[in-house]
Amino acid sequence: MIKIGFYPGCSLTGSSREYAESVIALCEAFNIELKQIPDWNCCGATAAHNLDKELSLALPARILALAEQNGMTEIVVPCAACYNRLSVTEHTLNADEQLRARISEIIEMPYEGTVKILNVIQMLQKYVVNELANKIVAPFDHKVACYYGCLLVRPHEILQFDRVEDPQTIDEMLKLVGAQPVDWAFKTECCGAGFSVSQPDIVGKLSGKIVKDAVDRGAEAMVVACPMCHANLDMRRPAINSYLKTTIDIPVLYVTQVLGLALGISREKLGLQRHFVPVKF
Amino acid sequence: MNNHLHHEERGLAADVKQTTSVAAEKCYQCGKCSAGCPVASEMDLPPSLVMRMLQTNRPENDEKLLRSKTIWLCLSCEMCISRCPMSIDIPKVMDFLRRRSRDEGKVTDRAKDIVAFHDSFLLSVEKTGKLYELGLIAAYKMKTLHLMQDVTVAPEMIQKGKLHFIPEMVKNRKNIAQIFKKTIKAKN
Amino acid sequence: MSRIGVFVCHCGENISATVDVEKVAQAAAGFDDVVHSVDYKYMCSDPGQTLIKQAIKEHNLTGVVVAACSPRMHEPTFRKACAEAGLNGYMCEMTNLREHCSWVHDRTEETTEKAIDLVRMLVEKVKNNKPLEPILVPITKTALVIGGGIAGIQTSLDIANCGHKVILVEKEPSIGGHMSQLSETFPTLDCSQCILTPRMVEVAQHPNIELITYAELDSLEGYIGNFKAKIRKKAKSVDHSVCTGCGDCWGKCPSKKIPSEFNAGLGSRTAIYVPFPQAVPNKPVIDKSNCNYYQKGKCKICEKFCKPGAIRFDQEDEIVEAEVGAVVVTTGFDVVKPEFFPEYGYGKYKDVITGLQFERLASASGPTLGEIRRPSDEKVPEKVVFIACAGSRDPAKGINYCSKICCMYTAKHAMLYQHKVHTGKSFVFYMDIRAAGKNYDEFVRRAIEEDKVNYIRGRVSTVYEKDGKLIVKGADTLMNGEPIEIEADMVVLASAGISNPGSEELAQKLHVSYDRYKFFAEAHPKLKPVETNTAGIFLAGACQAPKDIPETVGMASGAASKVAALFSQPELKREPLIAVVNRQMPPVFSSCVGCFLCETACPYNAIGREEIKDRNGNVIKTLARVNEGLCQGCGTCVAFCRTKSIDIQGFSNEQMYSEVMALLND
Amino acid sequence: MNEFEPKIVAFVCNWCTYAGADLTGTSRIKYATNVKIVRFPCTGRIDFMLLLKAFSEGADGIIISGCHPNDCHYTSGNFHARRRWVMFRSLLDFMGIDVRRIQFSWVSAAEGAKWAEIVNSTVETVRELGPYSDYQKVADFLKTEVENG
Repeated sequence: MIKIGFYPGCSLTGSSREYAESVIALCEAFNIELKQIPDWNCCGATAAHNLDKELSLALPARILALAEQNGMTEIVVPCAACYNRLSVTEHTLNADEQLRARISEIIEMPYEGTVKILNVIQMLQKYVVNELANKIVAPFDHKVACYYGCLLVRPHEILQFDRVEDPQTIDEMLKLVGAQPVDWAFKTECCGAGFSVSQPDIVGKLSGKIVKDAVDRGAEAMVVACPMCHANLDMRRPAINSYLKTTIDIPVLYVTQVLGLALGISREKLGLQRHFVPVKF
Repeated sequence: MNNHLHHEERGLAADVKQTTSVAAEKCYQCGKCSAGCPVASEMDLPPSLVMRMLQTNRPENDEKLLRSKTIWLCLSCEMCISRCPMSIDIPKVMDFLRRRSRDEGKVTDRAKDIVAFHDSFLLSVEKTGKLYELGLIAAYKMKTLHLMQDVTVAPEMIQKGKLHFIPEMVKNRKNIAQIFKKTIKAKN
Repeated sequence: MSRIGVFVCHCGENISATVDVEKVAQAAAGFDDVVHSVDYKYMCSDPGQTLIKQAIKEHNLTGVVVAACSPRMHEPTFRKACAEAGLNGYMCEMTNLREHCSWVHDRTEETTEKAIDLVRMLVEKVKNNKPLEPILVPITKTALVIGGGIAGIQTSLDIANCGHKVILVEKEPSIGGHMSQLSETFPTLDCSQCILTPRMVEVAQHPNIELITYAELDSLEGYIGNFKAKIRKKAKSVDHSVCTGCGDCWGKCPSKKIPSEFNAGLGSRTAIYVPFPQAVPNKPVIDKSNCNYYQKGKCKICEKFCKPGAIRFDQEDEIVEAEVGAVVVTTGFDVVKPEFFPEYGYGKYKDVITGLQFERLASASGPTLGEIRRPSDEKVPEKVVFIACAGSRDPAKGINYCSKICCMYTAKHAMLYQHKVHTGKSFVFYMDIRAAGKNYDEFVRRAIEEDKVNYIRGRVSTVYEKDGKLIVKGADTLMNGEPIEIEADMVVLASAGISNPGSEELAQKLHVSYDRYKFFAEAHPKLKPVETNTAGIFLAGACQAPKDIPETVGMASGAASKVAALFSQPELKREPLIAVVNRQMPPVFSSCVGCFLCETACPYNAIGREEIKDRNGNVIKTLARVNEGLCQGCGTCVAFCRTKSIDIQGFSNEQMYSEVMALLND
Repeated sequence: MNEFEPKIVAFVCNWCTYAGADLTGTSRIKYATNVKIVRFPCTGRIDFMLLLKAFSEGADGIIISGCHPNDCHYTSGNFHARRRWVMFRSLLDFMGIDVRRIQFSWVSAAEGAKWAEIVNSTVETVRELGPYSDYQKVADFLKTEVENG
C-alpha cells in the first residue's frame, strides 16, 4: 500500500467532485491510499494573488505547513490551479528565506519547504504507469484532444512539468489505454480561467476557440486535468455554443475518468453523470 | 565605496521595479506578448503597450494604466512571459498594477464585476477557510446585482451534486482570520 | 639606482572623468626612485609619445611606467617609443587605469587611491626589469586555411597570388560553403553560383594552392612562423587520381533517399555522391553512414559500374603532416536547429522552413528548379509569411545578438517570391530593419514600395496548422499592439546564425579564444579584427560572427594581407618573454639541481639538458636548459622549480614579488 | 560609516581573465575598488608561495583566475594551477587560514560581467570574514620554510 498526502482543494469538494471521485477510484484500483491534509484551507486561487501578494503566499503556505506537521513528504494536488499556486509558493519561499520567515509568522506555523508537490499526472507517472497495461479491460478507443491549459505547464521554470509548447505527457499516458490523441493547436491556450462567473462572454469566446479546434481535428472527447478548465469547457457550453453559433456536444472528461473507464471502473464511481455535456461512451 | 551613482528613479515604473524586480526598460517592443495574449483584443491597452507606457515615465500614462481595464482582464495565463524573448514577467507587473490600482482607489468601473468576484471569493475564504461556492455566487450577485445570471445553471449544479448548501469549514478559523488580518486587511 | 619616469594619461576624459589624474601624477612623483611624473591628455598620440621620449633623454630615465589603458592595447606602442629614445623597450611597463579603474568605478577618492596603488605596483616592478632583446626565428612561408567557403576561397587566392604556398582544408567533399547554396545575392540580385564558381575553379587550378577536401584539422603545434599541423583526410572510398567524375556510380547507387545537405534537407542525394553539379573537386565520395555496403555488407554496385575502377572500399582515414607559418580560420557559420522554435512549429510543419531552405527553393539549381513550391504538397504558395529575428535578439533562448544578415536576405526572399509568384502576397514580421550598407536600405525600400511586400512591425507569437493553412498569430506594434492573424501557405524563418558545431573543439586545438556563443574571438574588436590572441593565427568570415558576403570577402583579403606581411619578412622577431635557467660562477654554475620537474611540467617540450664538463670532458653537472625557439613563456616551469633556478623574463620572481609588495605596503 | 575595506590581490592570467577584466571595463560594468590585478602570463606561472607572502604582508583576500579548462592559451597551465590550488587549499586549512579568503575561478575573455560578479562577491565574503590578522603565522611559516631551504 502506497500512502500519499492529498490536497483536494475546494473545487474537488464541490463543483468538480467527480474529479475527486475519479482520482480516488483510480488510486483504489492501484492500492494507493490518499491521506487528506487535516484542516486544509483554500489556496486563494486567482483572487488572492490578484489582490494581495502576501495573502497569495500565506494561504498555500498554511496548507504546506500542515502537510509538514503531519509528517507528509509528498502530496498530490489534482486541481491544476491549486497545484500551480502551491508550487509557486514553495518555489518563492524556498528562494527567499526572509519572506519565508515572514509568512511563517503570518500563518503562525513553521514552514520548512520539504513537501514535494505532485500534480495528478506526475503521481500517475510515478506510481501507476508501469502497471497500467496489465489492468486494461476496455481500451478507450476514441480520438481525444488533450487539453493542458495554462496552469500545468506555466511558469516552466518553476513547475518543470512538461514543455511549454505542444506538451505531450497526457497524450502519451492516454495512448497507453488505447486512446488516439489528435494533434491540435490549442493545448495550452487559456480557457478564460477564473472569469467563469464574472466574464462569461470572454469564457465563451476563449473556450469556444478551443472546443472548435478540438472538434475540427476530429476529437470525440476532450481530456483535462483542471477543474477550472472543466467548468469552462463543460458547464459553460451554452456560452460557447452561442459564441460559435452552433451546437457542439463534445464531452469533456478528466484524465482520471478516461483511465478509470479503461480499467472498467463504473461510470457512477467516476462521476460521469455529473457532467453538463453528457458522456455517451 | 561602491556607492554607484544612480539616476534617481521615480514614478510607476520605478515602483514596479522595486516591488517586482521587473525592469520596464528591458522591453524592446517586439509585441510577441500582445500577439499571443488570449484577451489582447478585449483589452484597452495590450500588454506591449502597458510596457511602453511604463517606459515613458509620464504621470498621465501611469494614471491611465491604473485606471485601465487591461490590468483586470489579464488572466495570469503566463503565455506572454513564456514566449517573451526578454523574459519580462508581465503577469507580475499586472499583479502589481492591480494592487496599486485598488490601494489608490482607481479601479475602473469597467472591471467592477471582476473585482466583485475576487472580493466575494476572498470573503468566502475568509469566513470559512475554504471556497463556499453557493455563498460565493450569492455574494457576487448581491455585489453586482446580476441577479438573473446563471439562474438555470445553479439548480442543475445542485441536481448533479456539485453545490453544497452547507459550507465546509476549516476548524481553525481563527488562524485563517489572523492570516487575512495580517495581510490584505492590514493595508485596507 | 633606478631613475623612473611616470606618465599618466587622461585618455581624453575616459580616465580623467573618474580618476584625479593630476593627483595620481603628484603622488607618483613622491615614490622612491621616481624622478619624473607628469599627466597628459593623450599619451598614445604623437605629442604624448614625444613627451615620453624627451623625458627619457632629459632625465636619463632607466625605467618608464605609462599609466593609461590596457597593455593588451598599447604596450607595443610605448615600448617602441622608449626604444626610439634609446631606452630598451622592455624597461617600459603599463598600468591599466582605464579598463581596470576609471571605467569600472565611479568618481570617488577610492578610485583615485586605487589608481595610485596601481601605479606604485608597476613602478616597483619596473625597477626590477632587465633590458631584453627580441629573439629571431625563421618563418615557414606556407599558410594553412581551414574552411573552403567564400572566406577560405578568397583568403587562399589572395595569399597564393602573393606567391606563397597555401594548404586549403575543407571538411565537406566540395568547397563552396554556404554561398554556393544561395540563390541570388543582395542588394544586386546577381546569381550566387555565377560569381562563386569561377573562383572555386581558380582555387582548384592554382599552382600555389593545395586543396584537401573531406578533411579536418587533427592537431596544431608550434608557434607563429613555425606551426606543425596534422590533417585528417577522411576516407573518400574513391581514388580521385583514377576517378574521372563520369557520374555512373551515383546514377546507379540504390540509396537515393538521403537528405541532401546542399539542399538544406529539401532534396535527396545518393550514398556515393557529389554534393552539387558545380562541386570542386567534381568527384564523388562515399558517405559510409548511408552506404549499403558499409552498413549491411552487401551492394558494391558503384564498384561494378565504375569503368576506371576507382572505388576503394578499404580506404582508411589518413593523417598528413604539414609545416606552416600561419593559419587562417574560415570555418563559417550554421543556422539554429528545429527544436529552437517550438512555438513556430519548425520541424513539425513541413511548410515552415528556414531562410537557407528558401534559398534552395528559389535557386535554379534547387529541388524545384527555382520555382517557389512549398515542401508539403509542391503547390505554389499564395501567401507567404517571413518572420525576421527568428532566434536572434532572443536572450530567453540564449541568443542576445543580432544576426546581421537576416533583414537583408528576408527582404530579398520576399522580393524573389513576389517576382516569381505575381499573384502572391507576402508579409514580413520584423522588429527593426537593419539595412546599413551601400544600397542596402534602398533595396529594402524597393521590396516595400515596388514589390508590395507587407511589412508589419511585430513579433509572431505562434504558428499552427489548420486545414492545410498555417495560422500565423502576430501583432502590429505600430497599431498599439493590435493582434493580427494571417492564414499563410508557407512560413519562412529568418533563423539566427550561430557558430558551427565543433568550433569550440577547433578553438581549443588552435589555442585561440572564443566568445560565449562559440564564435572565434578577434584580438581587438576594432583594430585587430582579423587577428586572434595567438600570434600567427588569423580569422576571416562568419566564424567570427554572422556577416554578409562583401564583409566576409573584405575580411578574407585582410587576413590574407596579414599573412603576406608576415611572410614578407626574412625572419621573425619574437618577444623574449621566455624562461631562462640562471647561471652562476664556477664551481656552482647554476642553482639548478637537475631535478627536471620543469621538463615534465613544460607543455612545449622546451626544456632540454645541458651538461657542464670540466677540462677533461667529465660531466660535473647536468642543468636544465630552455630551447628559446620552443618556449612560449607560460611560466609553468617557474612555479614548479623548487630552487628558484628557472625564471621567466618580463615576469620574473623579483618583478612579481615587488609588484605585490608595493600594493600591500603603501 | 567606517566599514572595513578589505585589501584583495587578484592574480590573473594575461589571456583570459585579464582580457575578461578589460571587457568589464569596455562594457562599463561597475565593481568594488578593493581588488587590484597583478598580471601573469598564465595561472600556471603563479607560485603559491607568493600567495602566502601576500597574506603575510597584509592581504585580506586573494583571487586567482585564469582560462577555463581546455581553453588555456598554453594548453595546460591552468590545469597545473588547479592541481596546485587543491594542494594549497589543504595547506591553508592546516595553517588555520580560512579558505574562503581565496577565490579560485575561471573567467574567459568573453566574461566581463562574470569578472565583476567575482570581484564583488569576493569583497563581500572577505568583508564578512573581517581583516586578516593571523599573518604572523604565515610569516613564521615562510621563515621556517626559507630556513629549511
